[in-house]
Amino acid sequence: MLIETKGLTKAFGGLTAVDEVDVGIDKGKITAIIGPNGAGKSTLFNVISGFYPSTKGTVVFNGEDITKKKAFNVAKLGIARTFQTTNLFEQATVMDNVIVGHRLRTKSGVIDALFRTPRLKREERASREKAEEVLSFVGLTKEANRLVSDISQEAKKRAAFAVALATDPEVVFLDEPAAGINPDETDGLIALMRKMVDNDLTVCLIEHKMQMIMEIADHIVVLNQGKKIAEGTPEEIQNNEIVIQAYLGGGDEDADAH
Amino acid sequence: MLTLTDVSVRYGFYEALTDISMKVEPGELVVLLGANGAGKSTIFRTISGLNKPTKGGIEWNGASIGGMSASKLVNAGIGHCPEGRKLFPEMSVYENLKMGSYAVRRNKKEVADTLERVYTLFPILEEKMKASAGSLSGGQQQMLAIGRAMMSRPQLLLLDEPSIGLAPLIVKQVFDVIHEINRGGTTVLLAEQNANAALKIADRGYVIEDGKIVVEGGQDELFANDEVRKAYIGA
Amino acid sequence: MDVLAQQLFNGLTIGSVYSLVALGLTLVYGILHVPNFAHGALYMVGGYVTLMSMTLLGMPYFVAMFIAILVVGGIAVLMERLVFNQLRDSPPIHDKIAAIGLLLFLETLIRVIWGSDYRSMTTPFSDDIISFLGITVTTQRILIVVAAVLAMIALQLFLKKTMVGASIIAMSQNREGAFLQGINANRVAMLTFFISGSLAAIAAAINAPINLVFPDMGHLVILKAFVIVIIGGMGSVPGAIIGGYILGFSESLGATFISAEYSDIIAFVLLVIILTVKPQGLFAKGAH
Amino acid sequence: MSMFKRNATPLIFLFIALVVPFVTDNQYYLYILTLAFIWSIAVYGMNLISGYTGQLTLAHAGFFAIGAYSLGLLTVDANVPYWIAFVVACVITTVAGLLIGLIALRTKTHYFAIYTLCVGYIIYLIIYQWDELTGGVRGLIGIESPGAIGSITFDSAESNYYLVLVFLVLTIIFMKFITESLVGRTFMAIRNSEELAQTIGINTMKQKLLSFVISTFFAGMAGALYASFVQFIGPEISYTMTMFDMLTYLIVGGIGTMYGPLVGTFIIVTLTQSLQFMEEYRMLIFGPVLVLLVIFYPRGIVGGIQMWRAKRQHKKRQKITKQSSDTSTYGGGD
Amino acid sequence: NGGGESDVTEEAEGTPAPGAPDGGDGGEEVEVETEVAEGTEVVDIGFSGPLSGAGAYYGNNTLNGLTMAIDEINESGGFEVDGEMYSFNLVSLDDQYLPDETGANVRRLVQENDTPAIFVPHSGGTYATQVFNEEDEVLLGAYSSEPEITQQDNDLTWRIPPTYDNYVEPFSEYQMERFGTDLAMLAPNTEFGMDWVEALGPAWEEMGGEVVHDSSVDYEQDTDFYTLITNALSDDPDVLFVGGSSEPTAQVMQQARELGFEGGFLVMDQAKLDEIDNVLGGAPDIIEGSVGVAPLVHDIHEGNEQFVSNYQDMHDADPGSEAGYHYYSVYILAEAMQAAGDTENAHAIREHLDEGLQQVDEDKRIYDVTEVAEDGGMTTELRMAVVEDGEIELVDFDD
Ligand SMILES: Nc1ncnc2c1ncn2[C@@H]1O[C@H](COP(=O)(O)OP(=O)(O)OP(=O)(O)O)[C@@H](O)[C@H]1O
Ligand SMILES: Nc1ncnc2c1ncn2[C@@H]1O[C@H](COP(=O)(O)OP(=O)(O)OP(=O)(O)O)[C@@H](O)[C@H]1O
Ligand SMILES: [Mg+2]
Ligand SMILES: [Mg+2]
Repeated sequence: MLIETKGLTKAFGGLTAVDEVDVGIDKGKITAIIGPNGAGKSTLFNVISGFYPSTKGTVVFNGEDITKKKAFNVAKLGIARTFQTTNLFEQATVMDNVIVGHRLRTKSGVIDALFRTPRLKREERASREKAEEVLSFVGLTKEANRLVSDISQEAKKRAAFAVALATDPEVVFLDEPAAGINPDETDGLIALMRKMVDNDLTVCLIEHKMQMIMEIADHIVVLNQGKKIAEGTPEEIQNNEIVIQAYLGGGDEDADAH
Repeated sequence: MLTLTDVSVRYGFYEALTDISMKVEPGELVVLLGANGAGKSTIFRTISGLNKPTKGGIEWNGASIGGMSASKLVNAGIGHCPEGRKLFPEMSVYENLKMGSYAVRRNKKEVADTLERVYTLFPILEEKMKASAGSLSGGQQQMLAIGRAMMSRPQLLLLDEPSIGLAPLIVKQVFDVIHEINRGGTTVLLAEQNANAALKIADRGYVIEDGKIVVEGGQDELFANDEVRKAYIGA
Repeated sequence: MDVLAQQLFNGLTIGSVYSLVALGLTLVYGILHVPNFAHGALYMVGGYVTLMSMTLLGMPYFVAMFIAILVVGGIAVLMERLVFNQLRDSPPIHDKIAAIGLLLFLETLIRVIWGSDYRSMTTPFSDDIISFLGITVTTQRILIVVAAVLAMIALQLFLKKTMVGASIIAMSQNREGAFLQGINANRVAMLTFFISGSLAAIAAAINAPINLVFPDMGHLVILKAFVIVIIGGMGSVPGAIIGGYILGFSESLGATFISAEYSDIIAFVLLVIILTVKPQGLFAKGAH
Repeated sequence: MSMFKRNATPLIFLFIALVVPFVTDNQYYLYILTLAFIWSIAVYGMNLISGYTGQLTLAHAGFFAIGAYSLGLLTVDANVPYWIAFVVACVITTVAGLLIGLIALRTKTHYFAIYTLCVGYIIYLIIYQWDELTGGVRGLIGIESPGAIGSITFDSAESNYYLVLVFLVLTIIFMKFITESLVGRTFMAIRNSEELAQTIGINTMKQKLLSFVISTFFAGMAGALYASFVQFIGPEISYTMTMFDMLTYLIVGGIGTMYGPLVGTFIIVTLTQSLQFMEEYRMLIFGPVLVLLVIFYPRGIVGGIQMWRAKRQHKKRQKITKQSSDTSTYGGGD
Repeated sequence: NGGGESDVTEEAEGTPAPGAPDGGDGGEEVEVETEVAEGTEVVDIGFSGPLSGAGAYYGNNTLNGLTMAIDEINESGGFEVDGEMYSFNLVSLDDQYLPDETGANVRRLVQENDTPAIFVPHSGGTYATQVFNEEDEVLLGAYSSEPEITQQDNDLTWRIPPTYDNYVEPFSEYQMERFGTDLAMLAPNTEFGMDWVEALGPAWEEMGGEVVHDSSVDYEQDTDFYTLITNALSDDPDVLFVGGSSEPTAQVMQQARELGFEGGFLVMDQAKLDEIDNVLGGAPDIIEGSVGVAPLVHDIHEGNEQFVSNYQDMHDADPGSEAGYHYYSVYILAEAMQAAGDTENAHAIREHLDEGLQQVDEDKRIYDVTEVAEDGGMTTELRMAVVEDGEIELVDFDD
């Protein structure tokens, strides 16, 4: 088990957004977290990735307790994430966005910059190569030199993936990667996520697009009102009465149009 | 009721819309389909006055409104639930809804009724009445945005991807409500990625590609159109 | 003389002035999202317009104050139209710079017109002295406290009870979102600036008689108003009021019990301490 | 070769700067130029933290003063040899920068701006009020000019000019190397979005602190040079107005650009001198100019030139592509 | 090539003088305020002071004194040195009170106008100029009561005003006798104020008095003085030491009375009792029992009668001491040049200042200056003003 939370709890004032949640994320698998709006999915991500301090409980990554670690340290350990609303350096080019994504794997400091040490040159080259690699991985090579503010919604999602991948993570957390993406391009994203897993990455995502989840998830965790109400394979979840009632809603095709 | 004639819009050098002509008749529910970046939101923003057309004319109830300010258009009966929600993050849910009724604030009775309706539709909003909008979850915020747009009781309601980020159960509910609002006499213009669900309740639709209208027709025609099926509904 | 009681009253007086200035600043911050460095210049212009209306036009004190409210409010509106509105979409540093440019301009303008010398303002209330409970006050000082409190109550009612007030707040949080509710952004922005300017004018007009009118009169006041606005949470109206009085009292008591030399430092040290403990300010809204 | 080509314009200006003392013996010109160079070193410091890292600091007049006073006190009161005092002055400023930065950088955006404004004001008040140490409002007199390095002495205007020029060039090279390296990218990532920078594993606090401390180092160094150049310092160098002046230099030249600090300082300082006859009226013009500049040239003169160049190139490229597409239409026409 | 190589003087061709007479270097204009006399050689006199910003009021007052004297001299046909007629041309530059700006200005005046003498009316600028004025051979007319200025071993410094310490004793003596021995000091937090406190405190205690309160006030910036006055009065003083610019000083005095102070005011020399009285609109109760320097307009004698009335006519205001001293020093300078037989050599002029002083016509002797001492400081005989029964009266120190 790559990541494991035990009794993880996050309260905002009186509201317990995440309530004693135990989840496990398997290495090399795609884990999906689903649940009604306000179930606490994004909050769970925020706590695991160190953006919010947890109220209670622990997060263990690769056997190490990372509960108290700050966001940047969590990233260094190999946990990357994207946000529910895309978050990129809008006024920079895609390339620059991605290059700096690799910064945490480099060590050059001011001294290196001043003396233009071999290390700096090596690392600058490595960052650029890494950027080119992940951009081609997500299929954005053509857009590399455009400003982020100029590219399409879907390209931005890919760029966000690329930035996350440039950090050389072991696991990526994706918060609603397909929101606002049309069916055609959703397929592209699915393929991309598969490709990530094929490249030894572990993926954990939140999504409301059921068709997509059922297609790619190896394991699904269902949250409701902060609590884990079910987990299992897509088939198990699809047929779980509690989940249907709380979330899926009678299997009506409208709800799950694609 | 709403007519766009040869409307073009540019962002700097980039032309996002080219010669768009479309029509929405009273009481209709018209859906806009199109890939990401096709220009759907830009159409909405132009109708509601957030963007100015660089060319062409927009007519609303017989009067020309191209280039009119957004605040005036709300008073003229156009409500817009925008992409990106654009809530007031530090105001409470209730205050957000109340701001939604800014244009019709004098009509206290009607405001209270509409508020009641929004609460029935999204009970979570009533529950979270006092919470700040910024603290809501993504989906809850989307519900608030829809609710706020309803508050001005517009004649024409522009809904830009209202189902984004909503749980399947709620998506179904939202489409039901849109349908119902429409049957209640409100004209609706709807942009959706969830083309299947949208088309089901629509009277007519337009398909946009690269800022141009490429297909238009009634519900049946669009359902029957192979291209449309393939691109937006899934084979 | 009861020193403690006297100092408490002194703190109340000065705190009232601080609060009024800070209020204008915090309101504009709401719309602009920028510290308006030119606000101190508005305060200064308010003092001059009041004084000049009295001496050159022979207006009675309150009429002069009213003229100052209109003039300074008008200047503030012009600032919004000609400068800040144009800078809406530029990076946040730029409107600060523009504000500094406006500050330099207004201050120099006043110097060129009326010179750099100190001027004193006499009002019908300047000389009446009232003593009670071991403290001494003048009618003017009572006027300061009363006028400030009235202005604050009026403002608070306006913001809380009218939709216009709410629309100011809405504008500050999401401009486009506000347009889409039918809020006329230009009108709201202008109104906000007008109110902010008027508050500065009132503050100057009531305080000048116990002080003086001169081109630099806004410098220290505005710096302290910034401190208050930060302590109280930027954009927060109650925060500005409470912060103003906190500062007023800390200064009068600090000068008495700690050190007179460093009494002007108190404001800044207070700020440093508070932000060191709470980087978001005392009354910060919960982050999301 | 390519390095020369890329930096042709700066190198031409450097050459001009080097020959100025040979062309004129007007001490006044040299004095003004030297002052402008000193100020621009301080403004370079500000540019790093405010322009590249996105944290608008308003305390740098204070750090400038700390550098100046440290040098003054060390040479006047403690009789420390000049260059040792110079180094110590830079160190003191940097340490002060570190301590203040540790606290100040916990705040963000406007809070940071105003926090630093207040820190600057506190520094001013301390210098003003602590007269036992600083001479208070009387200031410090009789500060030494830079001590000789080997056989080179610095008591003439020319030698001071060259000394400051050397420091300026070193500063620019330093800034260029920093901003064009991974360190610079890190700073700019923080400027663009602190939250995102954290997500990609950047310790934003540490990096901001680094940028802040470096920037105070340059402010302090400029202050030390100033003290030994003017040989008298008073508390006004730490006053808010000095800060606003520095900010003006930065904005006019172009915030977040490589040569903005130098261009802005040079232009404003010389302009102020040649508009002397206008006295009071200068500010009547400067104020509005500043406003117009931020409205129409938000990235200052240097940014304006860059944009103009980019536009020209864009047009050129468009022309070329248009031509080529024209020919292709003709060629491919059926 | 920059200026600075042409002659110090040149033939004036009439009035007004062209700007920057030898400025062949880009034609920068420098404001010229005075008119030179026809057919005379012109000597450029420099000035660098605050002409914009907060100090502009003060700077312009000093400039007024200079301008008036120069105009008078030039109108009367100039002055004769070594058989040749000369007139003065004033070149004034703004330094906004900033020492580095003063440094720049003085260098500029030396380079472009080759001025033999420069007036700088503030000590920061004076210090910054003392760094190089000997090397550049320019006489520095410093208007600052700071004693250190003449202790720099600078051979070309000429301190114009008296040092403040002359006032301390007679003021203290008078107040201690009239009101009592407890003194509270509310000095301004300026250089001036600090100097006073350092002299007044010890002197007061030496005379057997007690300093019961000592704090400083920012007369320029404080929003309200009540707090500090309340504290000063809580120590029950008989005498209150106050003083900054006249207007805020008047405020402080008024507020002290409001808060129940009944003793006397010892007013620092920066504030003028006549101005204070004006500010208060004639409030004898408030200023009763004050002692301060004799305002020029209350100290009319043969030497300054004409000057005061001319000044009032021209500027619609009473002249202060800064205008009076600057006016006087132009005459001293002209006489010193005559005595030295040289208009260019700053050292020669400096050495003949005392001689020049003695040569000034009776009706131009604004103050009772007895000498220009070895160290370059001028010594002035002083009178003080006291308010008795609501009237400002002059008292000689010896009385
Ligand atoms: N900063 C906050 N302060 C207060 N309450 C918060 C905060 N963030 C989230 N909440 C509340 O916590 C609950 C869980 O929110 P969260 O964003 O985790 O939901 P979610 O599962 O991601 O929902 P969605 O699918 O709609 O995005 C919600 O009720 C929300 O209102
Ligand atoms: N503010 C802007 N500046 C520049 N270009 C813009 C801006 N807003 C949109 N665009 C561009 O205009 C085009 C149309 O965008 P629009 O947002 O209208 O598309 P959309 O159909 O709503 O897409 P989506 O489904 O992703 O919301 C896109 O190419 C987009 O990149
Ligand atoms: Mg979420
Ligand atoms: Mg859209």
